[in-house]
Amino acid sequence: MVEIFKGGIPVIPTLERWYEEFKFEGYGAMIPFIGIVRAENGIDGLSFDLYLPMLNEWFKKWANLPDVKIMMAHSFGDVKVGESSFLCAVFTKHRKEGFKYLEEFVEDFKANAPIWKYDLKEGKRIFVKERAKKLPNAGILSKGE
Amino acid sequence: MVEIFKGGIPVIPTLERWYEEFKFEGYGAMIPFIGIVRAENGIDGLSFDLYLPMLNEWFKKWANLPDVKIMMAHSFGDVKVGESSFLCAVFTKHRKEGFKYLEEFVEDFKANAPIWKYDLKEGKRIFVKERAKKLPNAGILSKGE
Amino acid sequence: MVRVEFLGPIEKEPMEVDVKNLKELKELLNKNEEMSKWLKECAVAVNDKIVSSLDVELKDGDKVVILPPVCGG
Amino acid sequence: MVRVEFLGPIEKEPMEVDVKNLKELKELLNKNEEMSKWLKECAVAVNDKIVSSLDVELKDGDKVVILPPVCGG
Repeated sequence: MVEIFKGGIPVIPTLERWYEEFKFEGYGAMIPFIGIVRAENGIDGLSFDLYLPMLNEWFKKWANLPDVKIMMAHSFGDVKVGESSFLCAVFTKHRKEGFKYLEEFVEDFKANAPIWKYDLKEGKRIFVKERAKKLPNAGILSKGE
Repeated sequence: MVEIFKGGIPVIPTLERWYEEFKFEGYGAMIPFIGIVRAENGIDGLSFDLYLPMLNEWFKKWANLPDVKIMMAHSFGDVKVGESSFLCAVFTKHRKEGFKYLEEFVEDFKANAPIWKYDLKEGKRIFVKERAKKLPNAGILSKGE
Repeated sequence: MVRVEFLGPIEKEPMEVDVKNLKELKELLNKNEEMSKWLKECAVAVNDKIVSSLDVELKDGDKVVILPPVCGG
Repeated sequence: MVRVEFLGPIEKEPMEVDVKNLKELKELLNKNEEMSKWLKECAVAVNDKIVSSLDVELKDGDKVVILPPVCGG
């Protein structure tokens, strides 16, 4: 299951919990990824909606691989500049498969996880469509199709 | 400068310090790498020697890149199973260059950092030559050359 | 009745509609011009599985969700 | 005098030797058979820079380090 937090993720306690949970499990490499909200375009932060049933369904295929353990946390609601909205960690026996899994996982997450991001400006949420990626078979209910 | 610790690295406090230091610096991605000592071949742990003058010199070229911040810590002496001997973190604006830098940095570290690793068995250090990598121009003082 | 939910930035309340398949739902939703624009960009899931074809029958109690382009992280 | 240090797993104390260049140092170190085996695998740094050629003069106070194969992490 994806770990879900309202607002910014408690990054360090979460990493600590995962590290302690798996440090004796024979994984030689732990590679986390921490997404930090940057101050750009005059935003105060970002805000997120998630669709949890499909998010957990999407995550299942990553959670049950034989040679890697992947943990993930994500925020919903408002996340301020300097806070983190996305955290994951990949545990593998050796580093090389860790690099590979981390990149594949994060890219799949960006393309397919049912999450919507908004800029936060003066308390208002602004959806930036240009930044978002269409899901598979997008447009299937469109008139022109 | 590489941060050096006697024995296992305090992983979580070190990650916390780095995260707090750079979270407002405009980096959107923090990607750490945590090397964990695995129980294998009946070892109780690993042990390390470092040659600090050349380790810091090697690290300089990674510490002063314009578009990435790289932090690193390493142990010397004995590190038990479940503890960590190597920790680094790459901070970049976007994730893709973070993946690239992390992998390049860690591979360069493995091939060129002047560090020697020993298995620890019953309190004794055993050097495993097969696991080690020759440095550039190795063999230059050899008779046959 | 089939429940239709609009996710993320689509500002529209869930609907309960009487349709027998996705083709009928398509006709219905495209009557609204604003929605029609969204549908060009949106994926569609029936009972939380994304569909790749309009040849999907819908039965009482099914749930359809309309998923705009995503951007997590 | 030139100081020679043996790093990592080479179990040998540092030496102070009277040599004028790396070629002389090579002759000297290869007299010891155990050391000769190590030298096949080792890189060499003069004043903490790895050298790529034996054409290096050594002067009083220089430091040579012998670096066996590495394995950090």
